[in-house]
Amino acid sequence: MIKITYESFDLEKEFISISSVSNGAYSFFLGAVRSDLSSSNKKIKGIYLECYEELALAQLKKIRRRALNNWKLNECLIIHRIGKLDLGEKIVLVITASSHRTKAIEACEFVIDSLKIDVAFWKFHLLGNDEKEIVLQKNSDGKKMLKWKDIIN
Amino acid sequence: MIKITYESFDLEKEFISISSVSNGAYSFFLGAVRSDLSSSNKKIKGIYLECYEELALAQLKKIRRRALNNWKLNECLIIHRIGKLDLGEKIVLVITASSHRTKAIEACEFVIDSLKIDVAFWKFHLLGNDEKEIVLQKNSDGKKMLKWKDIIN
Amino acid sequence: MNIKLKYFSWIRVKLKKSHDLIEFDQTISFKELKINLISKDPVFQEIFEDKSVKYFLNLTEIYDENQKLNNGDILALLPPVTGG
Amino acid sequence: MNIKLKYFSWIRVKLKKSHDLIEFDQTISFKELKINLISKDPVFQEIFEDKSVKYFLNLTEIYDENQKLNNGDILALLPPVTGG
Repeated sequence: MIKITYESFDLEKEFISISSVSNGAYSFFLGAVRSDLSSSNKKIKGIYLECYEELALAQLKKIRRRALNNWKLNECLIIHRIGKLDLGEKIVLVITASSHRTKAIEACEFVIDSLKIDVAFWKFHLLGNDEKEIVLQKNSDGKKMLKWKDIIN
Repeated sequence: MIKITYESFDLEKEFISISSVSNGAYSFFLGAVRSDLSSSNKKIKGIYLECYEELALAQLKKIRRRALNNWKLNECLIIHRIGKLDLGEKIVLVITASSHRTKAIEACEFVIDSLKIDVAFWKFHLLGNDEKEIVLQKNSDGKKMLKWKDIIN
Repeated sequence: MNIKLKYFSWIRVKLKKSHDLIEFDQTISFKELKINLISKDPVFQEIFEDKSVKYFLNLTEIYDENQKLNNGDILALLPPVTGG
Repeated sequence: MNIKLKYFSWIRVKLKKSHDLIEFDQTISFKELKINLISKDPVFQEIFEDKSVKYFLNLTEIYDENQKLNNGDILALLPPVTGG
């Protein structure tokens, strides 16, 4: 299940939507808007998330399919918010479900790592007074992705 | 926050209880009762979880403290159920909260791995007709199938 | 023929618009499109010189400058992504 | 002096009880306690021979056979854990 949405979501409800007695293990990753400083040392007030929706959906489907196949998952849910978000709000949720924990945990990390460098979302810091700042991609995210090269076909 | 409880729990509520704008990343591990076969190939109907509560609490505190210190987490929540659980029910929840995702994910896996081998909980498969089977720690040899009665309150 | 261009993130901000619909008399290549765009607005020079920008033609990344563009194609200009 | 024994998992099942309160006239070691228990119930022989069983004295694991036990001590006999 993949969703790109302006709305927030409830963790319990999303869990129930994919839960099944075949799953002994669920791994979740939840990203949220962190209170941070802008590059000009201003306190951020929130973020704005831009998205190329058709492409992002296609990219997320591909990542999900890879995770399901490679780790033989029973389920994989990905939700990503777009639009304006306040501090503390949920941005992204990944849930992987498997019989066993190691697979669920590893696959969940793969999904969020892939999403960070391969899916058409862009973050802006909102600084108040209509001021915005583009968030730049972290070098470390690209490097981290290299570790999956040997694991995934 | 550490809880050992007979009651189930709501993921959204537990998340809210530890969420803060300092956290950009939360990693969750959720263990659940999986539909499985007993060692004698019978379908399990549920599980019973026994616990040495005073010891388990002390052990969980130690693991939590280690995770908080080692990965500089902002929070770490551990909930473990005890008593009788049906198929599909939640057994254990670990949530780690950090500024950055790699720390949260790694610490969460550490906590659940430690819990599996170092905390005083014991699982029994419930097979119906008052039949029970002790679940053995993985890799341990020898099967200790036991039929017994007056164990579950 | 028509090509739809889609702009995201800093490219959208720089160009002050999210898309363009451009008409050509005949089929052109991606390379020819680039030259055409730079001639209209020098901001495109900066965009095309940035090696981190990716180009997606109808949702598939393109690498070949000589890629032919067809009527109705959607070409998106994407800075490095920062979601999650 | 009194020692409280706590049994878990298959040990509890085998002994058909979850705990015991045992009185001794004088301080004893863990080793002496073991001998005493085996003399009362041969099931303890099997327990003490199982190298996977752990012993916790007042919530701290003990490894030393010569560990002295004191009045009010709680000694728990724990098979390998299987929570999570």
